[in-house]
Order: sequence, then C-alpha cells, then structure tokens
Amino acid sequence: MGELNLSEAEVGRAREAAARIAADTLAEIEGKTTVAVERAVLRLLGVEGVTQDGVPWSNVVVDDLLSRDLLDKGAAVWFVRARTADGGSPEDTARRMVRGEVDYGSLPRVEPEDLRGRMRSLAREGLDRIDRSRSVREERLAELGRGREPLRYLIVATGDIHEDAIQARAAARGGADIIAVIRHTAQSLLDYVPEDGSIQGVGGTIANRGNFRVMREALDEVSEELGRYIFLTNYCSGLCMPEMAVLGAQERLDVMLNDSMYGVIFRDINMVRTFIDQHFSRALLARAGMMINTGEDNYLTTSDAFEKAHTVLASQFINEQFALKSGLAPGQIGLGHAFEISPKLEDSFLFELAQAQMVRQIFADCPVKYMPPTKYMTGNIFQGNVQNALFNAVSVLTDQSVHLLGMPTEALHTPHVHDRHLSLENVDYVFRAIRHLGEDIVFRPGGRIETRASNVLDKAVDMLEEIAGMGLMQAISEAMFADIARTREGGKGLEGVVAKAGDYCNPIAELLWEERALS
Amino acid sequence: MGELNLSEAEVGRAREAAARIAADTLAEIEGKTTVAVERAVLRLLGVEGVTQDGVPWSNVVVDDLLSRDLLDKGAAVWFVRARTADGGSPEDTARRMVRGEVDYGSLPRVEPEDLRGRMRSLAREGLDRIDRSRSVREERLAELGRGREPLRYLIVATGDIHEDAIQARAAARGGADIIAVIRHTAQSLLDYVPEDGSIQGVGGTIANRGNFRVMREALDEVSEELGRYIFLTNYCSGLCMPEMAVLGAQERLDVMLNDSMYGVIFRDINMVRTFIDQHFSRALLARAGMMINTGEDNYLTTSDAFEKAHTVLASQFINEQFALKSGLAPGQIGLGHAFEISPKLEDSFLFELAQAQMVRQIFADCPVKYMPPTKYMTGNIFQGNVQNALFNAVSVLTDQSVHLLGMPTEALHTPHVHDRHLSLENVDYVFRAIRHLGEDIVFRPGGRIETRASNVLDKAVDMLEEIAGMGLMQAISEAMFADIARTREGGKGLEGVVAKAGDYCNPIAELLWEERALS
Amino acid sequence: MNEHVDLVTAYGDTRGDGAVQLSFTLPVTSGEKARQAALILAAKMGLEEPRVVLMDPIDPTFTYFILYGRTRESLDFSSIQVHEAAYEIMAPEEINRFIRETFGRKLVVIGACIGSDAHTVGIDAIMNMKGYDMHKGLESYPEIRALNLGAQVPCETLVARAMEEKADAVLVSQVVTQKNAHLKNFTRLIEILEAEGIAERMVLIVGGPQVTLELAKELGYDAGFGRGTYPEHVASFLVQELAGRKTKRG
Amino acid sequence: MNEHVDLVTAYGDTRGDGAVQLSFTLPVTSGEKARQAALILAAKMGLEEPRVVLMDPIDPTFTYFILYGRTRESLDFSSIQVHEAAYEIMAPEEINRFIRETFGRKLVVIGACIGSDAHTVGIDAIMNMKGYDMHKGLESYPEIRALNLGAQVPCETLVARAMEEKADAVLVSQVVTQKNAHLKNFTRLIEILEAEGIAERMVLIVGGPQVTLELAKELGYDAGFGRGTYPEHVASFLVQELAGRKTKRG
Ligand code: B12
Ligand code: B12
Ligand SMILES: Cc1ncc(COP(=O)(O)O)c(C=O)c1O
Ligand SMILES: Cc1ncc(COP(=O)(O)O)c(C=O)c1O
Repeated sequence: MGELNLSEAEVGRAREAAARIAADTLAEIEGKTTVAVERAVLRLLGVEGVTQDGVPWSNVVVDDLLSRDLLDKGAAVWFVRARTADGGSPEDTARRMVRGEVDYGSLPRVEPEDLRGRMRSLAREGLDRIDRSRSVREERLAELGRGREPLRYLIVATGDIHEDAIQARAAARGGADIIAVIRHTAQSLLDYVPEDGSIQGVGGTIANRGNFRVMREALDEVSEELGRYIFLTNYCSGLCMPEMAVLGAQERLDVMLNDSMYGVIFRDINMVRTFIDQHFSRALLARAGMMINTGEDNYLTTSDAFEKAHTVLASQFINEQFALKSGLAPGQIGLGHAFEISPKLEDSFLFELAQAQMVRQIFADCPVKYMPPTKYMTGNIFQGNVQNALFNAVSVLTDQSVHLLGMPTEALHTPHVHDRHLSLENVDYVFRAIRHLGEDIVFRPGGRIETRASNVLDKAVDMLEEIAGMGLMQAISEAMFADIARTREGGKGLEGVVAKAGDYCNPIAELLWEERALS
Repeated sequence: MGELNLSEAEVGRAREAAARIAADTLAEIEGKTTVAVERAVLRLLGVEGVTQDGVPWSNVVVDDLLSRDLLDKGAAVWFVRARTADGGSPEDTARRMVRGEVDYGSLPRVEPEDLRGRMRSLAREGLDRIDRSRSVREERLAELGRGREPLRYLIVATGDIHEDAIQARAAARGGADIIAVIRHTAQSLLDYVPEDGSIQGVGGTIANRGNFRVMREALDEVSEELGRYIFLTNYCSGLCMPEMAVLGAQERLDVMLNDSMYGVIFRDINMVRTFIDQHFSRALLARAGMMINTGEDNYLTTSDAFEKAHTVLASQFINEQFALKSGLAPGQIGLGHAFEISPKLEDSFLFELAQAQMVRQIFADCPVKYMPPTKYMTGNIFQGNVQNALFNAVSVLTDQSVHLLGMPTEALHTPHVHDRHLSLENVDYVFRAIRHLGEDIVFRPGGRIETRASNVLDKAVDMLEEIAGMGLMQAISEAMFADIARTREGGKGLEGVVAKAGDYCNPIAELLWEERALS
Repeated sequence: MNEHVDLVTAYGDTRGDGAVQLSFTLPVTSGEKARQAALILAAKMGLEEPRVVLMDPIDPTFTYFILYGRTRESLDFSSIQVHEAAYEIMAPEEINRFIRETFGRKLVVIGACIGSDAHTVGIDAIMNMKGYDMHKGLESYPEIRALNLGAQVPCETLVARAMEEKADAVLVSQVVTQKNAHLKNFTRLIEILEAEGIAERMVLIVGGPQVTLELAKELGYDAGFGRGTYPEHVASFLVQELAGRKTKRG
Repeated sequence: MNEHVDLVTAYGDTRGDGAVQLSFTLPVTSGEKARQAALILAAKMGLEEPRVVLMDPIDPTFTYFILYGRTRESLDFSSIQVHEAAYEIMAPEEINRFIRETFGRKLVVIGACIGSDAHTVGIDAIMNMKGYDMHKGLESYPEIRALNLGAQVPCETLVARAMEEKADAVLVSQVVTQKNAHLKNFTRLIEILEAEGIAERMVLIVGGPQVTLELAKELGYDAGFGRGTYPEHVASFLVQELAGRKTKRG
C-alpha cells in the first residue's frame, strides 16, 4: 500500500512519552516481587510436580515462605540453602521445607559468594533448558520454513486438548500457520497451574505442561506432514503469568498472548502485581525467542472503535516500551489491533484501512497481529462471512504479519471444525484476489484516510503525554483504557505482592538481564 | 475512483470501427422485414387478443399474409386496406382476413397518399399510447424519485407471476430499486406471445401483457409505500423481440434486456432475423423512454473472463452503435458486463477493477449494468457470499449505475425469498463501508490495473477493426464472441425473414424515424 | 398445506414448498459413501428430495456438507402459546414516576456477571449510565439505586451484598454458555438464594445472549432477557412485577 | 455414540455432539410467536436444544431464521451401500487403445442438451475438443466420433440422428431443474427411445449438475454424471460397458 504521510515528529513524541511511562512504572515496582515470580523461579530451579492433593510444589513452598515472612529475600535463597543442607532432589527439599522440617533460623551458614554461585549454577541449568527448546525451534524453522504473511492464525477451544489436537491438525491442513489454544475461562484467576490431566475446560482448554505437550506433538507431526512449521500459541496472562512463561518456554510454544495491562483491565487483577509479573515474564519470553501478542484489540469490545481508536495506538506504544525494557526484540513484539468498527458506520472500511496502515507504518519492525470483527458479529453467519471478507481485505492490503481468522459463528460458539474451514476459504480467496492491490493504489494526499490517520495519531500523542504526566496507574484508575477503571489497591492478587529485602536475590532475573544482549 | 489513463485515440478508433460495423450490418438488412416486426406493427395498429385456440390475431394475420406471399408490402398496408373496406373493429378485420373473406386482389383501390395517411393516423394512435405510458413514468419518477446508484437490481423467477409479485414486494422493501422478472426458459423460442394466464413458467415466468400488468401494479403499490419508484425489467429478446418491445412500452416496463447478438449466440436464432428485429425494437424502446440492458456478461459464461475480456468491450462498442442508430440516447443504453473471472486467479480483483473502471470511463454517459459472479459460484453458499462481497466492492468503487445482486445460491436454484434478503444485506454493508474509497485512492500510473486496462482496450480495437473488415455476420460465424459459432443461414426464425417490395410500408417505423429527435 | 390458513411450513419460493437449508460435518472421508451418509441423515431429519449441494473435504477425516431439501413438517401457527413476560414497556420518565407513586422510595437493584464469566458489556448495557444503543442504563434513573458488581462475581458475594443492601431485585448476566456453564451458574445462584430464604423476597432476573424467558422460568427466575434488551424493558418489568407483589401482599 | 466405531452423526467440536445448522423462512410476521414456530419446526425435525440464532424480518409477511441444534439421529456408516458405476477410470490413451483392441472400429457418440435447455457448457465440456479444466473432450479421442448437437435439441431430433448415425452411445445434458424440468425431459427421451426400440441398443448416459447415478438408474439410463465430471470418466465407463455387453452377447 502506498505509505500514509504521517508526521515523524508526532511519532517521535509518542514513543518518547511511552518510554517515560514505562520507565516510571517500572521504577515504582522496582523494589517488589510477587508469589508468581518466585514460583516461576523455583520451577526454573527444578521444583516441579505436585503434592498428593495436586498442588504444585512451587505453590506450597512459596506460600509457606510467605506465611513465615521469609519471601522478601526471594524463594531461591531459601530453597538453595535448604538444599545445600540436605542435598536431596528438589522435590525432597520442597517437601521438607513445607513440612516445617527446615529450621530457617539455624540453617548452616553459607558464604554469600558461595550461595550466589550455587543459585546461579542452578539458574543456568534452568535457562539452558529454555535455550535448548529455542534452538530446536530454530532448527525446525530452518528446515521446514513457515507460511506466507499475513500468517493465518486460528483458534481451537473445545475444552478438551485431545479434541483440540484433532481440530488443530484439520486447521493446519486447511492452511493455518499458527494455532492458538484458547484457555479455559476460569484459569487466569487461579493462583496456581492446574495439574496435568485435570478438568474439562469451559470456553477454552486448561493450559498446563501436559496439554502444551499434547498440542506441540500434534503440531510437530502435522508440520512434518505439510512441510511447514506450525506455530503454537497460548496465554501468558492471569495470576500465573510468569509460570506460563516458564512452561511455554520449556515446551516450545512459539507465541504467547501477553499484555502489560489486559489482566488488570479485563480480569481485574491488581495492577502492581501485573506490572511486576509482566516485566519478568517478558524477559523469559525474550530469552526463549518467542513472540508476544498484546491485547489492544480487547479495548474495542468495551469502548467504541471509532471514538477510541487512539487508545489502541497509545497502548501499543506503551506495550512496545515495556517489551523493549524486558529485552524483547522488535521482531518478537506482536502488537494487537482489531477490525471492530461498527458496520453501520459509513466509510467504516476507510477508517479501518487508515488504522491498519498507520499501525503497520509506525511499528514497521513489529509483527503486528490483526484481529477480526467480533463485537458486531451476529447470528447471521452468512453476513458474518462478508464482514470477515472486508477484514481480510484490509489485512492483505496493509500487509499485516499475523492474521487471526474471523469465524462466521463468532457470536454463537467457540469454533466448530467447519467454521474454520469456511474462514480459511474466505481468506484464501480474498488474499489471492487482491494480493497486489496494495502495490497498485496510492492514498490521495489529504484524503479521508490520511486525515483520519493523522487525527488518531495526534490524539494518541496527547493521551500519552497526559499519562506520562499522571502516571500509568493513575491513568488506568481513570478508565483511560477500554472505559474500565481499576484502582491501585484493588483487584485480585495484591496479597501476592511482596517488598524485597535488601539482600533479595532472583538468580534467574540476574542472568536474564546480564545476558540480554545474547537473546 | 481516480481515472485510468487510457488512450483517447484508441477509444476513438474503436468507436469508429464499431460505427462502421453497425452501419454495414444495417445496410445488409435494409431491404428486409420479419414476421415479428410485422406482428408488432399490427399490434400497434390495434390488432390485439387471441383466437379461440389462443393464437394471437397478429400471428394468424401475418402467417396468412406470408403464406399468400403478400407480406413483402408490409402487414400494415393490407390490414388498413382491408379495414377501410369494412370499417369494423381491428379484430373483426383480422378475423375476416384470415377467414379468407378478404379478396386481396380486388380490394377497393385507395389513393397511395390516402392509404398512407390512414396508416399514419392509426400508427400515431399506437405511438400515442406508448407516449402516454412514458409520461406516466416520468410523472411518477418526478414525484417519488429513485434509489441511489449503484441501483439495486434483483431478479424474481418463481414461474408464477403472483408468487413473483409477493417476492418482488419483499425485495423492494429490502432495498431493491429494479425488479427483473426472469422469463420462462422456453419462451424466447416461441414465435408468438403466449396468451394471458397461460402455463407455469420454468426457470422463469411467462412474459405477456397480463403478467406485465400484475407486476407493474405490485411495484407501483410498493413504490408508493416506499416513496421510491421501483423499476420493472423484462426481456426484449427471442423470436418475439419487437412484440415484447410493444408490450413493454404499453405496460410501462422501464428496462428491457435487449442485445443485438444474444439471441443469435445463445439461443441460436438466425442472425439476419435478429438484426432486423433488434433495429426496430430498439427504436420502439427509444420512443418509450426505456433503458436497455445488453448481454455481454453472457459471453463470459462460455469463454474465459481473463482471456476474452476484450470481446466484451468490443461487443459493448457494437451494441452502443446499433443502439444509437435506433435512436436510443446514451442515457438509455445500459451496457452489460460481469464479474466472471476465475476466483483461482491471483489478483483477479485487480483485473475486474481494471475492466469495470475502463468500461465506466469509456461509456461515461451510459448507465452501465454490472453483473455478479455466476459461473464460478458453487454449492458453497457461504463462500458465495464472499465472492459477491468482492463484486459489490468493485461496483461501488467504480461507481457502476446498475448493480445486479449476486445470490449465494446462484449455483443451485432461482432465488429463494431469503437469498435476496441476504444479498441485500451484503450489498448494504459493502456499499456503506467503502462508499467513498474510490475518491480516496488513486491508481499507480503504469501499475497492474492500468496496464491491464490498456491491453484489453488495444485487443478490442484490433478485434473491432478486424470485424469491420470481414463484417459482423462473418465474425459471428467465426465464433469471435462467446466462442460460439453461428451461420448466416442457420438458426431459428430465418423463414420469418421477408424481402421488402418496392412499395413496402411500415408506418410505425416511418413515424419513429421522422420523430427520432423528439425521443 | 396451502389450503389451511394457519398451517405454516418453510417457504423458499412457493407457498408450502418446505424449503430448508442444512449444514453439518461428518467425521468420515469425503466420497460417494460420505455423500450417501449425509443424505441418509437428512432423510432421518424428515427432509424430502434431500440434495447435497456441497461436499467439501476438511481433511482426510472430516467432510463438510451443505444440503437442501423439503421438510414434510408443518405446524398450526394459531395454536402457538407464547408466555411473554406480561408487562408493558414504559418510558424512563414514566417508570420513575411510577416508582415514586407506587413505592414512595428508591428501588435498589444489584447486578453482576457471576462465576468466571467476565463479559460485562451486557450487564453494563443494562445497568450503567452509558447504557446501550442510545438507551441510558438504570444508573440514570433517579428512582433506582443501581449497583453493578461487575465481572466474575462469586454467587456468595452477590447474595451477601444483595442482603446487606436489601435489594429489591437481583440482575444476573451469563454470556459464556459452552458446556452449559451458564445453566450451572444460574442454578447454583438460585440454590444459594433459596438456602438463604430470600429467593421470594427479591425479583430475580437473568440475562444473556442465549437467555430466553422460558429458560429463566424453568430455572426458577422471574424473568429472562436475551439479545437486544434495553434497560427500560427490564425496569418496566421490574416495577410492574413489584407493584403486583405489593398488592398481593395487600 | 462415541463407543460404536461405525455409528456416525454430525460433528461440531466434540465427537457425537450432533451439531447441525439450519436455515429457512416462515411466511409469518417476526416476533416471539414466530420464534416459537421456528423452534417447533426444528424440534419436529428431531433437533435437540434447538436455538434460534437469527430471526430476521424480510418484510411484514416473511421472517428468515437461522438455527443450531443437535440431531438425535445417527447412522451406521459401515452399512451404507453405494452403487457406484463399477468401472475404473482410464487415461485417454488407454481408452483409445482399448477401443482399437476390443471393437476394432471407431465408436460413435452423440450428445445434446435437450428440451428448452440452452446450457451447453456442461455437454461441451464433455464432448468438445477444448474439454474442461485441462481435460480434453471426446472430440479429441482418435477412436471416438463425437457429435455434439448443442442446445435446445428436441428429443425427436436427437433420436432420429442417433439412429441414422448408428450411435453407440447417447449423451444427454440437463441443467435446468426447476419444477423438475430435467426429469420430464429425461423421461420423455427414454420413452421415445423405447418406442423406437433402440433403448437397448445404445448406451444411454445423462448428466448435469444435479444428476446422480441413482437418479439415472431410476429413470432407466445406464449412467449419470454430476458436477466435476471429466470426459475420461464418461469414456471409461462407456468402453467398459460396451465391452461388457459385447461379451454378454458373446
Ligand atoms: C466482548 C467479548 C469479550 C470481551 C469481554 C469484555 C467485557 N468486559 O465484557 C473479552 C475480550 C474480554 C472476552 C473474553 C473472552 N470471551 Co468473549 N466475547 C465477546 C464478544 C465478542 C461480544 C460480547 C458482547 O459484548 N456483546 C454485546 C452485548 C451488549 O450483548 P450481550 O452480552 O448479549 O448483552 C445484551 C443481552 O444479552 C442482554 N443481557 C446480557 N446480560 C444481561 C443481564 C441482565 C440481567 C439482563 C436483564 C439482560 C442482559 O442485554 C444486553 C443488551 O441488550 C462475544 C462474541 C459476540 N459477538 O457475541 C465473545 C464471546 C461471548 N466470548 C467468548 C469466550 C469463549 C470468551 C473467553 C472465555 C475466551 C477465552 N477463553 O479467553 C474470554 C474470557 C472471558 C471470560 N472469562 O468470560 C465466546 C463464548 C462462547 C460460548 N457461547 O460459550 C463468544 C461467544 C465468542 C466465541 N464465539 O467464542 N470476550
Ligand atoms: C452459464 C449459465 C448460463 C448461460 C449458458 C450458456 C451456455 N451456452 O451454456 C446463459 C447465460 C445463456 C444462461 C441462461 C439461462 N440460465 Co443459466 N446458468 C449458467 C450458470 C451460471 C453456469 C452453468 C455452467 O456453465 N456450469 C459449468 C459447467 C461445466 O458445469 P455443469 O453444467 O454442471 O456440467 C458439468 C457436470 O454437470 C457434467 N455434465 C453436465 N452435462 C452433462 C452431460 C453428460 C452426458 C455428462 C456425462 C456430464 C454432464 O459435466 C460437466 C463438467 O464437469 C448456472 C449457475 C451455476 N453457477 O451453476 C446458471 C443456471 C444453471 N441457469 C439458470 C437459469 C434459470 C437460466 C435461464 C433459464 C434463466 C432465464 N430464464 O433466462 C437462462 C435461459 C437458458 C436456457 N433456456 O436454458 C439456473 C437454473 C436453475 C435451476 N436449477 O433450474 C442457474 C442454476 C442459475 C440460477 N441460480 O438461477 N445460463
Ligand atoms: C493479551 C491477552 N491476554 C489474555 C487474554 C485472555 O486470556 P485469559 O482470560 O485466560 O487470561 C486475552 C484475550 O483474548 C488477551 O488478548
Ligand atoms: C440480453 C439478454 N437477452 C435475453 C436473455 C435471456 O432471455 P431469453 O433466453 O428468454 O431470451 C439474456 C440472459 O440473461 C440476456 O442477457
């Protein structure tokens, strides 16, 4: 598509403000950690498995330390000291810790350097495992190659991973490049990862190591069959965000839905908790070479796509800065936006075209992810296919990187096997039919489209500078995103936020930041 | 839409060649008339109704004159002379003529001037009736106004005019601007107009005065209800083409499918017969202030839309010239084309866009009629809706005048009541969503679209100049249109072609041509 | 079929033709045998002249079908009993006046999206100031105190709050219906309300895109509202229902 | 349902869920009563948990519905008998060789689109040089003399010509099916052929988008071909059928 004439200066101002916003927010949380972060650390140090009542060891250990007011030093410290004392398996140590068999007061003294060394060598093992699965991905990609952009992203959400696998294979054979397993409705509010083989999901499927493996295997198999690497997506969100990052990284997921604010706004998770969790999680995802998908599309389900288009752009700038500060490379930052404008609006297509093209230009190095119409989809599944056709057209016209296929049945149910089939046919045809239209047409300077884009950009700049002034947490409590307000003290999971002691240590974070350059 | 840069010179050459082609063809048929033309004349002179075995009087009279080798003077001459002799009702005269009660040899002698005078005054009455219905249309249009372009053209084809009327009303309420009653499959090969209230149609509904009235009434009623004049379309084609023109003009139809070659190519009607019939028919339609729709769209059902795009353009130039030579104003000439390109072709949308825009520019004063995908529609009614969506997009982008709505069920059956409903929703949305996109984008000079358009134009020029050389009839016998070959002597209805005698007279034609300026 | 005035069946292009379109997937490999299977299934559904108009292989193990046919079935339209919630729709002003005159106090309405359902747009549309589609929500009614607890509210929390606020009505939304999640949550709530013995005391209203009045009644609620509901619909029903109960109690 | 390996039913997202989509129009005014009518009709078609997901007024007298539900029906896939025309598909060269070796003469095939049907694209696709979708038509077979009479051929003309050409096979196309026009024409032709006593002597083949083998057999033809047929399919069947008859006659 011919380029839109956008003010470089304005874009610069926006980025600059967003950088300030991210920096200030991170400064605020600097001195804090969360139970979720500590659980993730323990998992990487080798604490796996569950108690006989199915609670993950990482949870019981961290809860135990929290109840003893010991968590402020970091779970790693106590775990490693306890281990050194006995030298059993990680699980034995964990068991002894929670059984109260470890007298934290009188643990044999270890030299700080010595302790640090042991923590780091365990941490190194943990990261090696992640690095290994990263290189497996790289090898397979090199060998098989990937689909052509816009990549076709399809969701499965039967609630049963084995049924999901069947449908994912069918979707891949039909042309899917990325399969996202939608997560069980209630999971993001669970403060632990449900054990393997556990309950039937609703509105989605349980996300845990066992289920990740089932789908990874299915996709590897079908990737071979098709000679095309099929990417796997799940959610790095909710109260277990950092642990999801660990599991995803270990089980070679390729993409994770991960947003710096979604949990706060749409799941009413405490904002301090979320900002800490996302910062650490993203560093892990960066290390694992995974792509994140942010969730700005969601804003347009609660606020109007025409009125609030600038909030999406503003949020993308913020998500970008948070991501960079966690060490994600631009190529790993999949910013989200969506075709959610009201079909009743005249020239709605022009406005979506303006937004999509603007986002593409402003975040040129990011694999932007474009989401389909959902809010204005209805029970008219025939017309739904038409709405999706125009969405498909904008996507290929503006050359988006990741294209989430809309379903004709969006308003009715999580996709049936033929819903995906019909959507793939829709996309095949539209992409093919207008493949090079973008190259063949030029925007009329000062036309409706260009004007719309500049207006949205200007409003985003104003919004970002306003936020930079008041601080992001304040902005959220004033419902500046999605028209939903959340307070700094409100929301779920605040009790899991802990102030770090002076000698707090998180060996994983240390290595991640020291070695950021590498990733 | 930004204008395509097309060579004026080439367009000029094409028109010039087409004018020669039309002129030469008309010269060839100059000295001939047909039974259909003569029947039409009789109808306009007042010969209506049918015999007790349901054969129209116009048919029996003309057949009788033909069998007596008297038709070469024109039916009008004999009819008027016979009438003067008795002075009864037109029907009485007709009855006496066919009963052999008229001794043509010894009819009382009339002064040529006198005879001509009587013929012309009867003809004048005939044309007055047409002029009256034309002014009724003009009044209603002035009072009610019409829909916004592209006008929404929908078809009904239940086979039963009363069922058609129900569906037409529903369609109009859903937004239709033009209702076309598709004609009974077998009718175009009937050499007479089936009497009123006759058989159930197949694949369409019988076209005759009675049925025209039923639908006209229904549409007038719903026009009032909606405050929008709804146009009525039928077919001026087949072996009764001139009579259809008469009936349509009298019963205030607004649009008629009328092509200078369709009958020859797709119905295997003799070409001499067709050229004579269309020439006279169009003069009547011109007088009645009706719009014609030509049938180039049909070529693409038997030949490939990409390969043979230039044959459509060439034929449009020819149809335009024939139309002008019959006295139709550019505003009455609805040239047909269609979105029939293979959906398997990459950039198919670009090629259709090129064609549609080119046609729009070249025939700027003609109400171009754009037809939907039909040939590549399948039983996948969901995907069909997507194909129609892209067709709708091209139509509003290039600002076509008349838009025939594609049906998701095109490959299956003549439309069901909800098929139209779904198509109207499709069009509503797409037209609204991209309403001003055309104004907002410009073609890249020398891009795929512009290049495609010039190539098609060049090929059309070559084709037209080749045809100008060999003559149109020769061209048809070489399958230059639709890949279908027809011979000059072959096809149906040749027996109905008669060489005119020196004193042949067609009072209707006389008046029509004398008064052409008026219409 | 055509004769009887009130016998109706599906209509394609001729009264009584019974034209019906059908689509489904069969877990079999595409082919003549699969086509037959689709026809048999359609026949078992009572379709005459069933036609497979599309047989599309989704992959080697699934085949998608689109069919047309004519249903033999018809029904007597005149005999259909709809139990529509018997109330007239009033304008917001009317409703407020009615409240002042009938109850002489503000009504307390408490709402939430229960269980793990986070779809608040629906309940917000009914309760919040902003409302829906230009129709302002209950919050904008001077005579109504509207408390919207929002998303993912545990049944217990809602009930406790309703009791402490002495709510006149409880409004519950459920949007996620997969695996009948909504039924489970609705049932759970009504059980708790009954356990607390307050089910009778309050007007219990449910809503959601797949909620119907029948469903609500079956589950023991006073009313259910589906797609396209406006705040005034709910308020109208509520005030009329409460007025009714008042007079009953005398 | 899941247990039995060969019991199959519709599949949405879980084996055995029976998910089916349905759409139709009822000649009634949109409203709650109309919605009920649609549900009743769906129930009569054996759908469980029928849901109206769209009720769209087409105009005051018609309402369009889209529904989803679960069919109770299932069928034993293993028991399905398809009578597929028993022949293997051969390549053009094979076919020509087979003709030379088996019959030692050119076969004469005459085709037409009968009645008032002017849809020749189908029969042309089978018979003409050009063929269809890169598959050359019978005209291109050196061992076949293919005569395509084209559109709107009266049955009488076709039969007369077939006799005079001593045709080995007659190929007939019908595309227009409204009001069962195709059945009428097919029936008429077979009657004339039988009257002339040549129905046995020639291989009679019909085709068209809505033609199936079953239909052809019912009507007394030897084979029927539908959408997506290629010339070699027809030729393969033809030569194998003729060879069969030859040996029978001995
Ligand atoms: C917006 C939306 C979201 C937003 C919700 C934001 C928010 N704060 O509400 C976000 C992005 C967060 C979201 C998330 C999810 N969603 Co969602 N979402 C939708 C969507 C696109 C629109 C829903 C909507 O807002 N409709 C507009 C409102 C106004 O309509 P309404 O809800 O029907 O409400 C009206 C009436 O029903 C009635 N009403 C509703 N409630 C009440 C209550 C009372 C008392 C009364 C009187 C009336 C009433 O009045 C309202 C106004 O008329 C639908 C698809 C669709 N097009 O419907 C999917 C959909 C509902 N979501 C779905 C799913 C599965 C999810 C997830 C669970 C997926 C996942 N696993 O991550 C998540 C998790 C959220 C959760 N835990 O519940 C599925 C549900 C499938 C099913 N039938 O079970 C749907 C159908 C999409 C799909 N096809 O998969 N979603
Ligand atoms: C092209 C076309 C036309 C062209 C025909 C040009 C021509 N010379 O053939 C034109 C524009 C002239 C036309 C006119 C009409 N058409 Co038309 N037309 C179509 C269209 C768009 C495509 C048909 C086609 O060419 N398919 C491609 C070929 C290759 O497929 P096929 O025919 O199925 O053939 C394959 C197989 O069936 C098989 N086969 C077919 N015949 C035979 C024979 C033998 C012996 C064998 C072995 C195999 C075989 O092999 C072929 C290759 O695989 C269809 C809609 C659609 N998309 O299907 C409507 C359609 C067939 N037409 C229709 C109608 C009603 C008409 C008209 C009657 C409308 C009118 N009243 O004016 C007219 C009149 C023509 C007439 N008297 O028959 C309806 C029929 C409705 C119905 N089911 O009864 C359709 C379905 C459109 C619609 N939805 O209304 N039409
Ligand atoms: C970025 C992001 N995270 C998370 C979710 C929802 O997942 P969950 O509710 O399971 O956290 C979404 C919703 O699609 C999302 O966009
Ligand atoms: C210009 C024109 N005339 C006539 C017809 C067909 O009508 P009939 O076959 O009844 O002549 C068509 C086909 O749609 C057409 O395009």
